[in-house]
Amino acid sequence: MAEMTYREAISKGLREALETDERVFLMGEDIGAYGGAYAVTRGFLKEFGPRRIKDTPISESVVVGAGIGAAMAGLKPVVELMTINFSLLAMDQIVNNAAKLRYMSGGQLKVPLIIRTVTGGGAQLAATHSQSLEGWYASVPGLKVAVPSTPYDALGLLRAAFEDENPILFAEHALLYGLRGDVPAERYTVPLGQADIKRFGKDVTLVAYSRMTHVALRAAEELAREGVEAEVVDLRTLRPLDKERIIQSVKKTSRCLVIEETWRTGGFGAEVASMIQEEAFDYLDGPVARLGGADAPMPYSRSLEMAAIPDEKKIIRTLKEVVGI
Amino acid sequence: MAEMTYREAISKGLREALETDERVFLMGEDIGAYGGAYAVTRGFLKEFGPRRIKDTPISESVVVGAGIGAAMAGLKPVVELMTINFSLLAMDQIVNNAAKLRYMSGGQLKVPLIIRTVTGGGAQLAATHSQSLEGWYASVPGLKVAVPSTPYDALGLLRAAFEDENPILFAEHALLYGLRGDVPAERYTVPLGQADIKRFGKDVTLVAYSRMTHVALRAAEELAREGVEAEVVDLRTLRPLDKERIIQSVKKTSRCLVIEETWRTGGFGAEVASMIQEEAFDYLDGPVARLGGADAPMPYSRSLEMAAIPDEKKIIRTLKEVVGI
Amino acid sequence: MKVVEKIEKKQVAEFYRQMLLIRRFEEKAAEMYMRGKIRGFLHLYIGEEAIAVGAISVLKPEDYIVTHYRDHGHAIARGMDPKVIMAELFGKATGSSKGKGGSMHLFDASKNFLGGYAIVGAQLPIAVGLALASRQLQNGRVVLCFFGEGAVNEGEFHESMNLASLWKLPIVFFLENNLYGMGTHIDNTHAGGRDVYKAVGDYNMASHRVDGMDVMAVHEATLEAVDGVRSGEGPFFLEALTYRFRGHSMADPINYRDKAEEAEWRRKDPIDSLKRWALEEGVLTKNYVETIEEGVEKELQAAVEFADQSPDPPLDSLMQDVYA
Amino acid sequence: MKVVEKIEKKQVAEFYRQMLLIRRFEEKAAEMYMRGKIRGFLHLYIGEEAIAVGAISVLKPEDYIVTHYRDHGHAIARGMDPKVIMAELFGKATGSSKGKGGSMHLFDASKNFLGGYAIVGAQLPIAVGLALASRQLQNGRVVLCFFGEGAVNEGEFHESMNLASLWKLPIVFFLENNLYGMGTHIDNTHAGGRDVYKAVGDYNMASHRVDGMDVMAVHEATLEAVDGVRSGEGPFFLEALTYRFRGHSMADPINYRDKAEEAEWRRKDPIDSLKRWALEEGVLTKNYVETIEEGVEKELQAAVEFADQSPDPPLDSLMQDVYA
Ligand SMILES: Cc1ncc(C[n+]2csc(CCOP(=O)(O)OP(=O)(O)O)c2C)c(N)n1
Ligand SMILES: Cc1ncc(C[n+]2csc(CCOP(=O)(O)OP(=O)(O)O)c2C)c(N)n1
Ligand SMILES: [Mg+2]
Ligand SMILES: [Mg+2]
Repeated sequence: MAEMTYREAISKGLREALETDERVFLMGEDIGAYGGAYAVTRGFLKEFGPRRIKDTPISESVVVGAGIGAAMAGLKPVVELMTINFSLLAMDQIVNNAAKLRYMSGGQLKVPLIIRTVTGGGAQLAATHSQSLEGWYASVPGLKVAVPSTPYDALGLLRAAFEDENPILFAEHALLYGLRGDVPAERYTVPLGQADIKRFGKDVTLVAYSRMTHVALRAAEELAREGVEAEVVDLRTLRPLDKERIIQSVKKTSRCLVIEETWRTGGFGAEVASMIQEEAFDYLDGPVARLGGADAPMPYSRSLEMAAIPDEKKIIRTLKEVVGI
Repeated sequence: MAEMTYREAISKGLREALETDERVFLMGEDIGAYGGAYAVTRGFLKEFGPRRIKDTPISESVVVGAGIGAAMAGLKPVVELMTINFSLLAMDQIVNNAAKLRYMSGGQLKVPLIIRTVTGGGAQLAATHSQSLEGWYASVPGLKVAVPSTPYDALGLLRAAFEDENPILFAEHALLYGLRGDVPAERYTVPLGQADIKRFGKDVTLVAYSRMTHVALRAAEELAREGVEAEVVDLRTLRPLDKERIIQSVKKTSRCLVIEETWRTGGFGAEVASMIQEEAFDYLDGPVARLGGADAPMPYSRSLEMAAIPDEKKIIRTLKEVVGI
Repeated sequence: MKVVEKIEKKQVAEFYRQMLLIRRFEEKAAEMYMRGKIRGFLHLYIGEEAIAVGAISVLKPEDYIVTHYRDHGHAIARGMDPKVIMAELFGKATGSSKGKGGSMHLFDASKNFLGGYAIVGAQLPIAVGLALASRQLQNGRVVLCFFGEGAVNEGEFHESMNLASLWKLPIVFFLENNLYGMGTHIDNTHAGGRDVYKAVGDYNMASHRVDGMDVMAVHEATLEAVDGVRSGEGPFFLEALTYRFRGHSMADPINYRDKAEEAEWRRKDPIDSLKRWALEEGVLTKNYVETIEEGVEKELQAAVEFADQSPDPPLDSLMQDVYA
Repeated sequence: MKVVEKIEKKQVAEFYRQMLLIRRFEEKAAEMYMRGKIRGFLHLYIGEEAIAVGAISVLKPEDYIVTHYRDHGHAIARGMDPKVIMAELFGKATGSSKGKGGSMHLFDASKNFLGGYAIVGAQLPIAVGLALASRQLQNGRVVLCFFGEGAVNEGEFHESMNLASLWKLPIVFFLENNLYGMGTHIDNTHAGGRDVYKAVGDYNMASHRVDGMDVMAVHEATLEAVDGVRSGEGPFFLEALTYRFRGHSMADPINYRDKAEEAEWRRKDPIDSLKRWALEEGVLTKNYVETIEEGVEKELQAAVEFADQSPDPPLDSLMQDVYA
């Protein structure tokens, strides 16, 4: 068992793959000489050389498309999109090519591509640079979407992504890179499609993912002081979605709040909430509640940004006002 | 009162605006010499000349961006994206510029832009050309999204769009262009944000939009023969969403099925279903059910495509099996 | 007809056979479209056959091809079985994509024919990736990437040219310039004028233009291009001037083109020209030509029958092959 | 320093004042960033001031400007009040965007300064649209659009060049080539080599390169460009060679650049150069220069105080200005 940061866990996963699988290479803006905008690949260029670590022009669409092409030809590319905001410039390649080529070819092709990117707000980067768009990708058949919240999960999911043969959007949260956590010395993976109960409780289920998992956990701690035991379900992957584990929890607690960072309206949390009431309606004491980001572009100002993103207080307030805890 | 097609109603709305407002111009691929991929602007180039009707290169991003710029400078551009599938190539301009410039400028700017586009499947155009992506745009603060189902609504909503000062995605369904319907001779508008009860009933609420409205209506007719009176709520705009009218209906019927054409998982129907159970939980006899497209890329083959898209039979089956009608 | 040294009779016959096969395949497809057997979008390559046939004849089996939605010609020239293509157009289980791809999305992975792409320009980044794989794996494979002049105005064109040239990737970018993108003439879309092939000089990429109605010329030009590309000189840009004799798709009323222009191009019909030349020069005998024509007819007869008699995809295939 | 005919002393003084104001504004901003008063991304323009000042001095009030996220210089050169910019950087209610935009998204609609754009290249299509409006309305307005050499590789660059040239729109595209996009050198991103301005010939667009460290040269080149553009000759592409003295943003450790290269460029400091020249040539007196410097200090003092003392945005402003 070793303690490491979320950043280190991801670096470790990438390094392992580069070392053990010749088909793996990394490609993206400023991942080489600069070391990665979030320093995940710092030192990689020196270590693995320019054949494996490719700095690209600022050309998101061809970079992703080239990743798809290379994946089809038998390689295992890891394309880094500096942030998920910039994925909008590569969206056609992701949605129409990566996700659909297998199906459109009647199963002839495979696209074992990993698209690593950074999601989330909270660093005062304002509206164009603070989005959490992974929910859109999670609605696209053919894609998988991983959203790790801890170093353990990040490494485990990344390993699973390397073993998978499908295109995977791997969304790391900008504010989690410095988070420390235990990671076993022996090799393990976290299967894509397996949610994790990050805290057990019997009174209410909090469903969250990525950074919101930690916010939910902190809210749960506070609730515990009031005698309310919240169960925190960390989705870990949005697609595949681990419906079973979510439903199990809700059947036990009868109450549920779904928390996410993106705009509340039309967020993937709506999918989760809808699914829960469909599958567990008779177990529910009240509606499945949702807490999401404000339905506004992300403001720059600290106080406004904090008002826009779910936090412990808002969770507790929503639980009291809407869920009736 | 005149009868006209959906196509004619939209043409009429565009013509009116071109005739009465010098700020209006149209821009898009093949809207001029070719007459529009769906013939909506046939004859326009001759009638209004190349200053008002602009054929563009196949360059979705700059075309939408230019529309945004022109709108900021005081014009009222109508940009046509041949189909919503190609909007993926202009997504950054739509999501990061059109939607956010007003907010990011602290209210200094306005982007009164209409983006007309064509949505939906059902014409055997296969996976890349059969998507219904309007739900993604409906989750973006700063945008409005109109999805008319009839000639009357199409003209009324288009007029409202011309009067509005915000960026609006106006999504026309490919299979509705030939649909005929009554349109009053006197001028009217359909406000953005007002759902329409297309059929009254007391037993169950069917929420739909665009072409699915008609599918829901046909299902309702069939149910009526079995003595079940379904109410059909046509959303008409996804954003703003007319929560009130939806909730009113559900409170009356206590049962609800939300129908949409896009992939079921993560569709905007999830937002509608979540919202309903949040606002009307105590009125519900059972879960709000959803019927969406198959969670697969759209197949080309007729029989597979029909299997992938909701139809009357599937509505009735879902009502019987899930809603318990 | 360009006089190409060293070309064998067998090759000329094969050019003729392939071009005719494409032409007749598409005429059949159009007929089947009118009869409702084929639906959706159907984009005919008629008039442009010399390009696919001349260019693809140069490739090795391990080389890759990607192209646009107007892809029947490339698929047939690559040796895909007309049967499975026709079955795909019919939406049948026996089609190349089991009925899921349709006309715009033909694939044959066994022949490294990696697809028709229906989003204009979307195959260009894919080509870059395939070539990158070839480079990474040092396997000497070349990528041949077809696209129309309309695609040149997409941002992805620019990004792909730049990256391919920057990394000196083994790609032949093959522009099929038929002057129109749907109903819009190149003069109304391309600021750089009609000599598109010159526009890639700024990417430090070599380029060349060839008569797209002359299969020999296309063959020779592609041969040179592929040789250079394979030997590591970086990408090459080929432009062929051509013309689609039919509308953009079956839905196109073609009211934007000049009849005289159409007639002029029809006079350059690549199949007629080759036949005339081959007979006049005695490269092929009338007899042999007729044998080829009969062979083509038979093959197509069989293809249509196969397609027609094949079963629809089973409904449970709807959810298959979404994931690997 | 380029000898520019007809330039008035007043103009030289104003160049110096503006450049100094930008430089000192950003030094203050960096200081405030270290003290946690400013957060998020802060991209300094230090070293590049001659471009914004020289170019924008040419515009009329009704002309439009758009630029990238490295936008303080352009905003100040356009005459935006340093107070409201600083307040915006502090995220205050009195900021130009009421605290919602931050450093990367400065706007002043009253001055037709239509924004800093934080998505690389995203301002180029916007510039095309503003120019299109000018054309449609026949109001003679010109658009000045700034971007970095990194943006040149985005698809939107290509689409924008093509459309602007095709429609002969009144835009000056102004490339600020500082050799690096974040940590990546132009040699590793641009297949066409370092002479980016030559690459637009293929769009049928006139272009020119100028010394970006020489405000006089930039002024003169822009003057000529704007004149041509305003008279209807279509877009013009200007490239200035320059260098950012600081990192890409405050977070950048700058471990990818050569110290010697940095030192060489620092010797060309545009502000020092202008001052030296103006004093040597007797264009400005030492006294006058000092008065300017004091004025700048005072203005910035006031700006920081204003920003610091301004209130945070009210929480209910979160949901305001989402829609018109
Ligand atoms: C991104 C995108 N935009 C628009 C379309 C619609 N469309 C299909 S083909 C076509 C014209 C393409 O012209 P060109 O590249 O010259 O090829 P050609 O059809 O002439 O072979 C257009 C506009 C599309 N499929 N994809
Ligand atoms: C579409 C997009 N991709 C990546 C980024 C991250 N990014 C911000 S600035 C930058 C470098 C831009 O370089 P250049 O255009 O040369 O401008 P400079 O910063 O040198 O002024 C990058 C990669 C972004 N903001 N937008
Ligand atoms: Mg063409
Ligand atoms: Mg730069």
